[in-house]
Amino acid sequence: MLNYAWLVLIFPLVGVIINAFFGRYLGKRGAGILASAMVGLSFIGAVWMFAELLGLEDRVVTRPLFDWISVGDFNVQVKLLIDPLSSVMAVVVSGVSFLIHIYSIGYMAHDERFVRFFAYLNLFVFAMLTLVLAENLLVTYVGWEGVGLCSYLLIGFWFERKAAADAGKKAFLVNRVGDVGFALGLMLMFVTFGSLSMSQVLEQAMVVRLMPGVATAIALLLFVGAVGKSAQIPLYVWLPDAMEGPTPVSALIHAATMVTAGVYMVARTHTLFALSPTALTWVAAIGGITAFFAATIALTQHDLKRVLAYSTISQLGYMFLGVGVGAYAAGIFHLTTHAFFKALLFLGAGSVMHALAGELDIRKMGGLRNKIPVTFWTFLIAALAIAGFPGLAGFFSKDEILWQTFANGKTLLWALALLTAGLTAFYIFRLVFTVFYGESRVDKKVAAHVHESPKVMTVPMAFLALFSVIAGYIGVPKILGGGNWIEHYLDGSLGWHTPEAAIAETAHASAGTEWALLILSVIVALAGIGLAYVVYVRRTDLPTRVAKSLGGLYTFVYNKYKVDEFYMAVIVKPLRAVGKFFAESVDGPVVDGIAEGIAALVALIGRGLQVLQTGLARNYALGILVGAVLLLAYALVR
Amino acid sequence: MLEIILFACFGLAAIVGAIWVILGKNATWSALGLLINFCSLGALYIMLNAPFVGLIQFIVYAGAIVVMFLFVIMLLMVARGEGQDKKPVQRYAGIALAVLLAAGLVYVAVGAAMPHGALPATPQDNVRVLGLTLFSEYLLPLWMAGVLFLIGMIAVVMLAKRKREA
Amino acid sequence: MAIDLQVLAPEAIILAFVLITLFIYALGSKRSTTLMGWLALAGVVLAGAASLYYWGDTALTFQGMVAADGYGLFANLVFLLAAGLAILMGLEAVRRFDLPAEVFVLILIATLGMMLLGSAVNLVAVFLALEILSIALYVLTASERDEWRSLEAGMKYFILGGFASAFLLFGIAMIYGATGTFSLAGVAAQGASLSTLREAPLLAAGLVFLLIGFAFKVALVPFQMWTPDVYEGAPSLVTAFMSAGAKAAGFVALIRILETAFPYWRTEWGWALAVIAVLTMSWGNMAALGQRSVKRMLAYSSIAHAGYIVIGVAVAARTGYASVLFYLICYTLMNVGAFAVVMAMGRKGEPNEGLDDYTGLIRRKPGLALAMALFMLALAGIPLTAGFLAKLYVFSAAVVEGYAWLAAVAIVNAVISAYYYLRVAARMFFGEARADAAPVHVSAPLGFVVALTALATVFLGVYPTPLLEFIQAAIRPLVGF
Amino acid sequence: MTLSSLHYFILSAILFAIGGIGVLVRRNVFVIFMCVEMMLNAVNLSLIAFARYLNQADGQLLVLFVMAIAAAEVVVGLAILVALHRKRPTTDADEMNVLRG
Repeated sequence: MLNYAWLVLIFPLVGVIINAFFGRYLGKRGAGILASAMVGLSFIGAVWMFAELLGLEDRVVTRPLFDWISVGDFNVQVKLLIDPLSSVMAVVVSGVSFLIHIYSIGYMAHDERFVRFFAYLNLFVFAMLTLVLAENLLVTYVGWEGVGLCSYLLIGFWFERKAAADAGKKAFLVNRVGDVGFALGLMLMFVTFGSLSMSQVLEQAMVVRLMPGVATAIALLLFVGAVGKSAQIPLYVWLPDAMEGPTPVSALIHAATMVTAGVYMVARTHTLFALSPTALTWVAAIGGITAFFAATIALTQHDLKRVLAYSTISQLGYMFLGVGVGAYAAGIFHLTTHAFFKALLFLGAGSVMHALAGELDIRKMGGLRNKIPVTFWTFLIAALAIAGFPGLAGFFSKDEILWQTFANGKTLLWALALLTAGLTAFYIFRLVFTVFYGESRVDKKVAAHVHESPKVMTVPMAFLALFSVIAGYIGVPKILGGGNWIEHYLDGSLGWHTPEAAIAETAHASAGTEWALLILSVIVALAGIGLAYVVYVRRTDLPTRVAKSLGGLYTFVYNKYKVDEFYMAVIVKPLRAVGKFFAESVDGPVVDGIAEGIAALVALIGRGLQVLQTGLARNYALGILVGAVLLLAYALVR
Repeated sequence: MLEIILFACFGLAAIVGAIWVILGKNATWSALGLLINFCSLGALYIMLNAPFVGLIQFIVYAGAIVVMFLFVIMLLMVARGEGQDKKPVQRYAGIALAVLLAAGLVYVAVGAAMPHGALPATPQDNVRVLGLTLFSEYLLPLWMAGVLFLIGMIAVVMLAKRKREA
Repeated sequence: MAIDLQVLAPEAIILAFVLITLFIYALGSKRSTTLMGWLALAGVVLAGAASLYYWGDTALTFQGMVAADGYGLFANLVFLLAAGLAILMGLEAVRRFDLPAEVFVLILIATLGMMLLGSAVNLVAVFLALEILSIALYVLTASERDEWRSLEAGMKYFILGGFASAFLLFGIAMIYGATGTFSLAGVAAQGASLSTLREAPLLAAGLVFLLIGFAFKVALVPFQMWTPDVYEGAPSLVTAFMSAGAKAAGFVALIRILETAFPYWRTEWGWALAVIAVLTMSWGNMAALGQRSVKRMLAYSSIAHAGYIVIGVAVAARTGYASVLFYLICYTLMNVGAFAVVMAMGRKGEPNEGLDDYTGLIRRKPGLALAMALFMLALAGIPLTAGFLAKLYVFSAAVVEGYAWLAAVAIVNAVISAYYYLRVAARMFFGEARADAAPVHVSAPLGFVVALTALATVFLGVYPTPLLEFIQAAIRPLVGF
Repeated sequence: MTLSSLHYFILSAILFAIGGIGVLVRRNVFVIFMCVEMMLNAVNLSLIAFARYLNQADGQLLVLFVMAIAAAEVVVGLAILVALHRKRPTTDADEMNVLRG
């Protein structure tokens, strides 16, 4: 299969072509099934590749496809790089995509642009796999632009809604800012190393004596690209708005795959980052701060998908924190587990919307637990996973990042990340409890029609739930009796032992500390869940019920209620205030303002230039004369 | 000495003609200035040992082109002047820049080694030399000039003819 | 006096077909218009074949007036490509917009001018070739002679073109005065010992005026003001033809003149052009942002692209020139394609050039909308299109030759430009067409143009190597091995 | 003092500038045409002077070609003007400003 690795790429492309040109003859069901099948084939190929790679001694395989550009010094070969890192990514991307494709058959069943939706979705998978499997960074850039384009097309898919069209535009603009950084980084890289081939650059980076600052400049420019694509401060603003797109798109592109491209890219070029401690510190700091910042905003939102969007930003921050402290494998591990449970959370949200006729406001939900049981259970599993409940996927990966951060000596960031873990548990269970527990606040009209989603939607969710449970076991740390298999496997790609990683390695010796931290993070997670339970379930209905049935315990419960008030006043309210502050003062005016300000300035200059275009020939002749005088002056002064 | 006086006379006449053109109240007046300008230049050409070109100048420019201008001016029967410029900025900026440009060119010329010393070819040879060079070295440009006239013909036929009835 | 006519065979073929089509025109039967179009196309194809046939022959001819070298022959192919596509568009335009049959002849003549301009190695021939090209284009611009916009555009182009020509001619005169020769090689020989502009102010001023003439032709700031008006007013096929062909001719000749006659001032003109490049692309892109008319937006975009291309001239090296030639081909394809779509949208008296007219086009004409989207992506420089590689190639030439800052500015510009290009794409994909939108009709020749340019845009974006190697061979006569 | 190409060149530059001013300030299309012609003529003077003091025929030949070009150009310009005039009877260049922005 390794020799036929290109098939993994080609299948989705075939899907695009067939659906784009003949989709209308296939009918809805046919188009959906075809698209899903193509991605399914891709997935099989990816798994096959992965399995074959496992059997190899040297797990870095390149397969040239064709010469793209080859003139003089400038050489770009389209080549696939199949190594542990890309194979894991390929499996995750194609797997999650496959499930979401199937889900979409049900979710988009009533959309009139059904065929186009699947064509875009397939195109996205093609671009994403190109990004992942490319050996040359220029080809990576092709994929990078491609996923951006698909994201833009899909966010604005329901363009009749102004919000959707605006969101697409915003995503596009903000991403382009990041892309400039990425392109400049690539250019600098080409100048420095004379090549954009991954293997050559990484080899050269080890050998060539770089001028001080060059490595940092390259790394930071690449990171600017990553910040744009992976929605980190200050370029995260597009992601919450991107929720205007169809929910499967949010799940696939804006949670599981595309937005993680930045993390993947940093891991892919980790050698360069390792050369520059400054750049790595930036990555870690931006990641950590974004994680916390986005989590506080997530506390305050009432829109189900927006909470999840901020949660995604926050979790991406975690991943950057991981790669930023040199724990690349931990970052990729979290990327993998996150892909499963966050996709599942979104699909769950989609299913809730499906049941409630598109309702997104969590204040108009509640008590859905029994009405849509499959959705509830899968959502609960995903929530537990993201909250870091022991034994589930998120627990292992998040804990690994926390531990590596601590072991790396970044105590402040570790504390911030730990706090964020608590917040994460709190806000995600706030969703669980307000949506599925308590009294129904659903509109009367809608409530009559609440129904579970069809099998075509629930089965993919069930699979994702399964993965959300078991995916963590590929990276069970040593102290829990595991071998941290994923880290060792990824060593094949990320094994350039950097100082940071070495420190982390030695620090592993102090098992006591690790145990302590592990338990601490479990406590924090459980506390977050507990607090959410108390605030969003107990405070509302428990006091009266318990008072009636148990009588004697009433006082106790009553006192507990007082504690809740205390919690509310001391913890929740300040946190909410912080979140509100960020959401209203920083998020809106400052960050959006800068982006829009630049756009407005450019547009203003443009209008100024249009005023000069008077339509009068003699004015234009004056322009020529001005140029003539200036050029002549240049020639005389020079 | 005579040469200098003639240069001054014809040069001045050319400048006066040129200013006449841009100050002319209407196109017909301007055409007259143009005629003065062209003729003075023709005289200067003859002074510069280019009698053939000078004569052509009279025939083509003064004879054909100015007449063509007048002809079309008459054809369109527009003798009215033009309104005052609303924004004189263009005028002042234009004049200033043009003066600046001319000053720059003068500065350039004064500082440069201008060709000055070669012996002039005898006037009798002028036409012969021109003819020989034209039909040997400059055959291709001659051929290209022919294509230019072809464009002129096509343009007139195309733009000036009435449309075919649909 | 040896005149080796056969090295000018492509030019001779075009001239022959000019006369043949004129003859058919004079006979003037009913079907003659279409016949003239096909004859003109045949001439273009034959001339292209002749260019390829004589590929490799390097010869000076007509007493050193023109050089029929690989560079010139390659340039011929670019012009003939633009001309062929324009003629195909013309086959539709004569019917749809009631253009006169003369446009075919004029396109051929303008192409002849371009070809001579690309091969000329003597300033007299350069000037005459440029005038043939320009005057033919003035007439072509005004050729929709019952439309005020077309005539107004032709008039403006004529006035400003004449004005710029005077500058160019003055430049030639000064160069002649300073060196005593019109031949490019002679100018180079005279100036070989010069290192600064001040050493020969007259020659330097001549170069400046020459540059003005060419900067006008290829629309560089601040000599570009005519461009939006003329491009908007001219019939779409003419706009396509001149934005691709005439621009290419200007650049090809500019490179030849600068490289052959003024190599000793490379740094000087390099820097001047670099500054002009920044101004040009920024101006074009910023002014394009606010346009509501797609055609006018494309006009501004063509200014911006001239800015990108001039980077390749400014860096003044083998890689730079190669990147310019590659860019010109790519730009010809995607730009002519875009204008073909613009033309397909219009009808007599209803240009339908507004952004609103494109809304929801994907529903009405999916093929046309997809092609237009592709052209927009290519013009924006999105990967896997020819436009991306063209930009990449120019920018990397700039980086390699030490103009990294220029490449950085260009990238920022490319980002700005993506906004207005993709806005067109977005309009076509996201949105509902007005109920009263005019039906869009695509005839066979027009469809062929769109399909051909679209396919070529993608093909060159994915597999440009053969073309790039061809270009490498083509610039050898110019810059040596 | 003897004349040299310098003096003719200066005269030529002055005439060129006057022609340029004419294009910039006049609105009558005919006058603008005339001014462009004057600019070309100014250059011709330089060319003839250079040819004289270089003792060459080349400069004079270019002048002949310029005359040919000027003739063709004027023909084309006037043809466009006549066609324009047919649509709207004006020779004011400022009224030709439908295309702008």
